[in-house]
Amino acid sequence: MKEKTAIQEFVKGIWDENPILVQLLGLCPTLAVTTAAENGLAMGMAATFVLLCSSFLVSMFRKVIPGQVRIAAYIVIIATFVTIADRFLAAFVPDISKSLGPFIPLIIVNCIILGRQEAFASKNGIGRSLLDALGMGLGFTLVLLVLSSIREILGSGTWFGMNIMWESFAEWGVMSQAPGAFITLGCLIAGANWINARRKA
Amino acid sequence: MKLSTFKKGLHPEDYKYFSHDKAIEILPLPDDVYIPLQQHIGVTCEPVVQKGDRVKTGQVIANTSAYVSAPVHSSITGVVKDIDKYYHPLGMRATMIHIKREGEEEWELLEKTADWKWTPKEKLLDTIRNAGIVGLGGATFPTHVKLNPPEDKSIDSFILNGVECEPYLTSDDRMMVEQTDKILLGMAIMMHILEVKKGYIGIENNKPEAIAQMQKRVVEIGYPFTVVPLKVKYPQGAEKMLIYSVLKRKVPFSKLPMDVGVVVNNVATAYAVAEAIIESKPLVQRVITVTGDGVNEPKNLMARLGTPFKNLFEACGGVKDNVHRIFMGGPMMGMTQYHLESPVVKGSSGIVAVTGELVEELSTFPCIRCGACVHTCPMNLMPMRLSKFSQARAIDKLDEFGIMNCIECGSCAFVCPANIPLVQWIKVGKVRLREEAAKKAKEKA
Amino acid sequence: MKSTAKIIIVLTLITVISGAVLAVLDAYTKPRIDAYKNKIRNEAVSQVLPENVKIETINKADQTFYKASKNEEVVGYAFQVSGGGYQSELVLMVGVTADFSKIIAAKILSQVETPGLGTKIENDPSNKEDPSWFVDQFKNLSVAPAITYVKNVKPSKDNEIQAITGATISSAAVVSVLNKGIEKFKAIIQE
Amino acid sequence: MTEQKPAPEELKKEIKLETTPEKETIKEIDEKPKPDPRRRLFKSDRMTIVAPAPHNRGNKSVPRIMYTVIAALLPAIIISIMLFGTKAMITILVAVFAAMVAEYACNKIMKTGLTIDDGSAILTGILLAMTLPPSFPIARTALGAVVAIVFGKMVFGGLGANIFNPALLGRAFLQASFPVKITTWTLPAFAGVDSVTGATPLGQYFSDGTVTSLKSLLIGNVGGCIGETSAIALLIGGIFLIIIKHADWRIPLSYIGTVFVFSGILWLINPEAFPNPLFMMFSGGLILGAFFMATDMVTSPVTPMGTWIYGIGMGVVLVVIRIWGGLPEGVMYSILFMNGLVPLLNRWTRPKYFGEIQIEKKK
Repeated sequence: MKEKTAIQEFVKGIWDENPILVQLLGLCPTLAVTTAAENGLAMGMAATFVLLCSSFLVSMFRKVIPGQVRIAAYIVIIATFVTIADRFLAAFVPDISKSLGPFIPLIIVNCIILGRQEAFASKNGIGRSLLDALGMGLGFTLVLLVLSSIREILGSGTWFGMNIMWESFAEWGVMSQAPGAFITLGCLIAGANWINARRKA
Repeated sequence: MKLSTFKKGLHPEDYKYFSHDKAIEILPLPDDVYIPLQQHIGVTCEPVVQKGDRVKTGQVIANTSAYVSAPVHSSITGVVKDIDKYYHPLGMRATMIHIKREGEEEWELLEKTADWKWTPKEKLLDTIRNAGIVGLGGATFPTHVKLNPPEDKSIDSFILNGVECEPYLTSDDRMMVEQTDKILLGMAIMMHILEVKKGYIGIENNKPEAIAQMQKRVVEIGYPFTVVPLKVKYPQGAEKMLIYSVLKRKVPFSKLPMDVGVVVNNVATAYAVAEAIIESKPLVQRVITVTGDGVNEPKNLMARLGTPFKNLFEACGGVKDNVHRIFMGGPMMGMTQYHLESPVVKGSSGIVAVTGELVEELSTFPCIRCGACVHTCPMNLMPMRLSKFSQARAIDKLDEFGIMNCIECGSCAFVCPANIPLVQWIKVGKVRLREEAAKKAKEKA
Repeated sequence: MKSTAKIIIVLTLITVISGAVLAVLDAYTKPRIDAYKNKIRNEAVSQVLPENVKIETINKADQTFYKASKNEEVVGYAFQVSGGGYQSELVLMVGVTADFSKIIAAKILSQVETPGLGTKIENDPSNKEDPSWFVDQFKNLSVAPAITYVKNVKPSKDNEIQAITGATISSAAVVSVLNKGIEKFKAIIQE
Repeated sequence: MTEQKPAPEELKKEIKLETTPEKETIKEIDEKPKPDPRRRLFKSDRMTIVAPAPHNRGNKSVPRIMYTVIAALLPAIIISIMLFGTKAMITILVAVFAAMVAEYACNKIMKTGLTIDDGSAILTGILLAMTLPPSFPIARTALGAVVAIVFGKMVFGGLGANIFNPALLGRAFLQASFPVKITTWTLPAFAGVDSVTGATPLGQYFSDGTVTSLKSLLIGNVGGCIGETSAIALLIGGIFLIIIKHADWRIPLSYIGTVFVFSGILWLINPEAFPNPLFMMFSGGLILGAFFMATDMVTSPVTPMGTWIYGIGMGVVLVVIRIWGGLPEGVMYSILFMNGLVPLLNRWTRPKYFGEIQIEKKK
């Protein structure tokens, strides 16, 4: 396979190998926390932060960490950063922390993060790993943002807490509940596949 | 009195009024006949004549030494013009012997049978085989095989199949009315061969004349037969259904009627047996119903085997311009014909030409799981699922849902509101299942 | 052997470093987090207790409750109760009088009930003047012998509240959570 | 009884004699060469069809079934328009229109060929509208119809592939989205009189124990959804469907029967605490659901046994929801719940095929 340029390494996570739309990873937080745009954004940024930092470390020490215990080592590294993120959120933006609930700690087992360490950071240099992590994180964040925006707008009539729909708009209660998350995500994935199919054709 | 019948099934409009009161007429000898080498289930015959040979009516022109097979006879007196591939009414091109009529009709008869009651069973079976008699109801299974069950099967009942449940067809009906004695005699001979005491004659209730006539002659001659009038329902003519209707016995899955002690034969077969034993005549002709609203004068014709269908239509005043489809056999299981040179074969019980008025063209819809096929299937299968599995090549599922039980009667496709060719898919599924089984057997070997 | 040693060393190092980082982090963020938690809780507690009282936190039998006293005289207790609602866990802060005869006030801390129906227990947009009319009903409500609810009619007794039309289950759940919680804390506190 | 063998040449005569004794001569075919029938066939612009058997068909077809069900709904539609006035009519029209537009759009996007003329979208629209309160806002009705078609039917692959009844799925979406509006009932009012909000019989029963009179329930002079109020009109249509065999009689019988028996038992145990079975039968959407929604062919079992289980299951779920659940009405959920089990029922209840049971050895 041809070596990817730096830009391609970064961009692939946003569309071609998007963790949610294409790889279908990390769906649990995706479905659970995206009731409001604010939550989606915060979740995405927290995950991106963890991804970036752990990719950096894993890539840096990839030659030092013995193969047999690499997963354990990754988990410890990831867990450390997740805890950092969790505590920071709790300390500085307690409201968001409260609404994200257990899903920030659950980033530890988010397949996207462990997956990138295993599939990419442990095999590539620091620069590339950072680009990859940033791309993936951004892809994740963007999808979460879109998903949560749709759900917040339709389900609550607001966006980032601002009233943006017309006066008589009736909230679609289902959108702020679990079924709404599945419906919206399904539509997004279908849309992405449709666009890809059209691009290929 | 409530008439006996089987469970499920359906009752299509029978359209027998076109020809049920038309007496059998003899079709004049055709100038050319095309006689397929295979007109039966079993081993294909090899031609024993060559191009240019002169043949007599009833002369064996193709034969084989295999047991499950039946020889083929020339149906006219003439000269073999050719042995080549021609259109077969079952849709393929098959090897046939083309004979051109020449000179006066001369017969070559079978070895004469003395009094059949004192002739050994083996001798009678030989005569039946040499006469080329197969199941004339359409299944075309060699009759001598059917009449010779393995030692371990004890047969106690014989059923004469005069059901003729397919719409349009009236050839058996007419035979029963006009050739009652010969049919009964044929039945008696077959029962004699099988050493069976109980004989039943199953006739659907829409043939009152045939029932009355058979009943009358049975009593008059003094046969120990029971005429069983049956409720009109399709597919009652199928062996397993008929056995259930008459005797309330169920033939187990993958077993034959003889496993429940029954042998079923068609009335036309009985007639042919009588002809062969009493008159030493091989099977060279049969009664075929030419009917449908697309035929100008529907008729029941006694035609020589190998007569091209066009001769039949000519004898019936031709077909109408707006003929929509032409099929051999009944509408439920018959094959559409695309070539009127195709000849009459042993299994041809009728040729039907219909106009668009009776067969509307419907578009196909997706299956809406209405269950009509499940509620109709006389074999209690789930045709909609079988058809889906067949399309999806889910071979193991096909087996699990008993695809091999299907008797391909067409009831499911008849009732299907979505107009799905269910039977076709099931047939495809059977082929796929067999292929898979063959592949597995090969791998094992 | 060499590789085993390496594994042990590397893993130990990683965990030690990570532990150290987290220790520092904890030291830095804990005060803030605790402060926030306390703030939230204190706000809730003060809302369900009378004004101008001294509030003490008491731990007893693994439960935390708050004693409100005025001039050395106990005027009430506040505690957190929780239980199953229609589709989520309901968490309420409730204040009761010292003799457990009346509820001073109740406040819903968390609920995720059916939007538009069950959520009316906290906020009913259809009642423009008083969106929190439902919880407000609990103010000065008699607990003896227990709280009951009525449907579609105005409450007539002093231990009755009116359930929300269309959200009977959520309304009943609030009542049940309060009844059970008060019972439980009454036993603990009056022990 | 042996018979003298006739000479071969006598055969023709013999048959002639027996068949047409009055005509002695063999029927002669006209000597002049007739045109070959085949040529006649193919010369006309109409070719004959080569097609698999059977060459005759039953009288049912998918569109015919759909339109018949619509026709069977007409009495109920007329009654509801009489009861609720133009509001009901507008709701029905909007739902049908939105459903058809959604189906058309899906056809175009999925490139499946037009299927709006098979009647299923119209039926879904009508059924959805029947389950909505008359005062339900138009835009949301349309939204429900679109969801019903797109998420209830087309995403599964179109007609026949869906698992859940599309109309009920649309209604479930609306119920989850707009729980307040969808439970705001209007009492029927004849044209000219403003309708007032009021509770449904079931809602009334479960809030203050009032049992509405059977007469009102039958005629439909009660609050409720557009199509569920008049039991008589629904029964007329439903029984019509069963008579012409477009609906499986087992489904309504087992569904309503189970509700009747189950609630009857409860009522006999304690008439104070439980509503009487007739009230349970005729209130709410049971009749509508049992005759028109549970019998939806696509989402009901195909085997007789499966159908019984399906109906009984729905009845039990319905009574449990109504009596012990938090909702006054459970027809929608009971049907959707059992819809989900249909593929399993179809698998479990495969009929024993003919001759599958080993018959007892004959003597």
